[in-house]
Amino acid sequence: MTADSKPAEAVAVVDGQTVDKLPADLYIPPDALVVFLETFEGPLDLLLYLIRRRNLDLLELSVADITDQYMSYIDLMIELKLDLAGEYLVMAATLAEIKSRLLLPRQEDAEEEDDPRMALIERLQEYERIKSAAHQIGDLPRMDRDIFPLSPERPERVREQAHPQVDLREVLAALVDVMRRSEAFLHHAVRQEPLSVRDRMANVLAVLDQAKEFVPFTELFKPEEGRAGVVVTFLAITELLREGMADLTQSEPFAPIYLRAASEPVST
Amino acid sequence: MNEQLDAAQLKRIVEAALMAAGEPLSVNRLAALFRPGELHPQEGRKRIRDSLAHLGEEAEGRGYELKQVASGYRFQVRQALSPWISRLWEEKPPRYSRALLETLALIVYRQPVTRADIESVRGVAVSQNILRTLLERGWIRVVGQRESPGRPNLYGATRGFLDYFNLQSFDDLPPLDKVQQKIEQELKQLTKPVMEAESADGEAQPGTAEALAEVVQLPTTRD
Amino acid sequence: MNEQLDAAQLKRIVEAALMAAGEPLSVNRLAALFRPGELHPQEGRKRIRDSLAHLGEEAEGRGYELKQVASGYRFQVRQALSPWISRLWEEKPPRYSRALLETLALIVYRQPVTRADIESVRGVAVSQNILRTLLERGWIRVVGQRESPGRPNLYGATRGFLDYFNLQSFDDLPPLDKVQQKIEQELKQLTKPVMEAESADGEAQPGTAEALAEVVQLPTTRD
Repeated sequence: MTADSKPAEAVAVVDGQTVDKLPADLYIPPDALVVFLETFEGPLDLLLYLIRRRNLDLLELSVADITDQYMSYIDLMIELKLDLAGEYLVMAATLAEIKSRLLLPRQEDAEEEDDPRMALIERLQEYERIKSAAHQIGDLPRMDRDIFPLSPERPERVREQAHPQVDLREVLAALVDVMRRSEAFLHHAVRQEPLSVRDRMANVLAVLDQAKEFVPFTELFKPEEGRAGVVVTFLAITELLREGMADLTQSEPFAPIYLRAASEPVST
Repeated sequence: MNEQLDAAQLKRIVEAALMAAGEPLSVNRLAALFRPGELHPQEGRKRIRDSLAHLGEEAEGRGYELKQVASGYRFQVRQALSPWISRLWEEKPPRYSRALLETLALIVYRQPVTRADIESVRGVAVSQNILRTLLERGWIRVVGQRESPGRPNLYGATRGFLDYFNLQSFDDLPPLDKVQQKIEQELKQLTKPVMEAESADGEAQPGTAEALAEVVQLPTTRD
Repeated sequence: MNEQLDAAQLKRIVEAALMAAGEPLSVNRLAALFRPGELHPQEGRKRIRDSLAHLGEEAEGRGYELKQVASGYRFQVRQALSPWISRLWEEKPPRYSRALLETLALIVYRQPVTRADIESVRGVAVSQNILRTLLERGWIRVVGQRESPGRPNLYGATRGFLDYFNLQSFDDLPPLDKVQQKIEQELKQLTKPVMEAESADGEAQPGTAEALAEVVQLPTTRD
């Protein structure tokens, strides 16, 4: 926009129509012009505006014309001391470069060469797509403006601690593990023979008497006897303890447990 | 502009306003939503009251009700539904310990068993807490006493257990020999990782559970 | 414990939950409100879907509707009533700048994208503020890093975005090509009056200023 008073100079012929676009801007109060220029979202936006304003097809972009107009807007922005972002100047340089390349005499073998405008046109197209998509998104019905969710009064909350959820597979996995730990299960899982707690009490007592000192609790069990054997031994031990025929010691929680025969058997 | 709203539209707007407001609305506040052309200034209040009466009736038998409180009318979710609604904000329930699951498994597969039975298999004491939790959950019950010194309680699993795990009867439990087979297979290959995992945390291992599920066809409990 | 809920009660609970939740609820989330004894784990989902269908039908002609959005179902005021409902609040809904909407559009239509991608399409720097706002609103999120120098964050749009804009999936967004046609038509119409005014005469006159104001507004109006 080379300044005032030269409206005739900028007359353009667009699609056979004579259009004089310069004066309009010139008669805008400077404040409005600042607002106007500030609404551009960058050089592509400005460029798109310049092209669209002339109702031109992007593909028929006349770089020479548009470059001139673009530069005049840049001048205007500088004049109005607008915060001119570097991107605008980069675009100016790009335009100037394309323009100069188009002005260079074409070499014959360069006919297949890419149109220097293409990269710019592609960028403009993509930007235009996104710009219009932004419009569309802005127009979508949205919460707070068009969509209001219901919010009736909620009932008073019932404090109820939920029960943990358990999957049957977890139970089975637990079973697998506990059975594995109880070695008895592995070797002779099903063979059962009658075992008497009384008999076992006698056996255990015999072991303790023979040892005459503390015997580790675990040594009293014979895994090869199977689960039932373990149970019977355990019952026998508890019975011996209950009847005061054996003593049990453990130095601290989780420490090994030891047994020995009671020093003074309590008479019944 | 001068066309008065018909009763249906008026009721819809009153309903929507009460539902969306998030606070009670007085008849005056409701009336202020309309432009003079839409609702007659004098009759308008009466018409709004009529709408409110209708809305109150229509809410019968629904999940919410229309309630009049000091500052106006509001819709509220029925208090009777609170047990379910509260679950929307319930924290994730804790997980059961490994010890509890093992105890449960032993009771289910070896019922009836005493506490001592469980302890002898697990090799460690069973805390009273675990038994209490299982009893409270309704998964186990005392089915009798063993005729042995101390007459210890015998525990068995309940119908509640079957219901929870979506089983018809205890026969629907995967047979133990299949579980056992699987254990032995696994032992050959998996002992190490499992042992490591066990020491890492006491939680049920999904790995084992999934491996098991491949062999044993299970009814799905929860999705 | 073993009694399944009847259809009426189930529907009431689903209705109440949707109303009270304050956010869309998925069928899974609804199903989680029930204990196994109340709702059959397998059939339950189907029954919940049936309830939802009923509730949707029953809302016909009422002030609200049942809407399915990306993360589930929600009740919302019928859009046709929003002119009245928005009068409940003095505050105007937030407006979003063009820069924000363009950035959002790029992320939505071209996801996943880096900040540099956005900048190269828009031709200007993207302020950190815009990205922060979008992240805080829960409309976008970091979906990964691009394997290029600096490993920049890749952004994508969220379910929250879809929910907020009343969409079920990204397929419901207006297709980009159509969008382009529409905007071209719009631009033609918008630019015409300016051209006419311009060519009519070169004198200072309010007509031109107004016509231009239209153009000036073009970028900002669609909040």
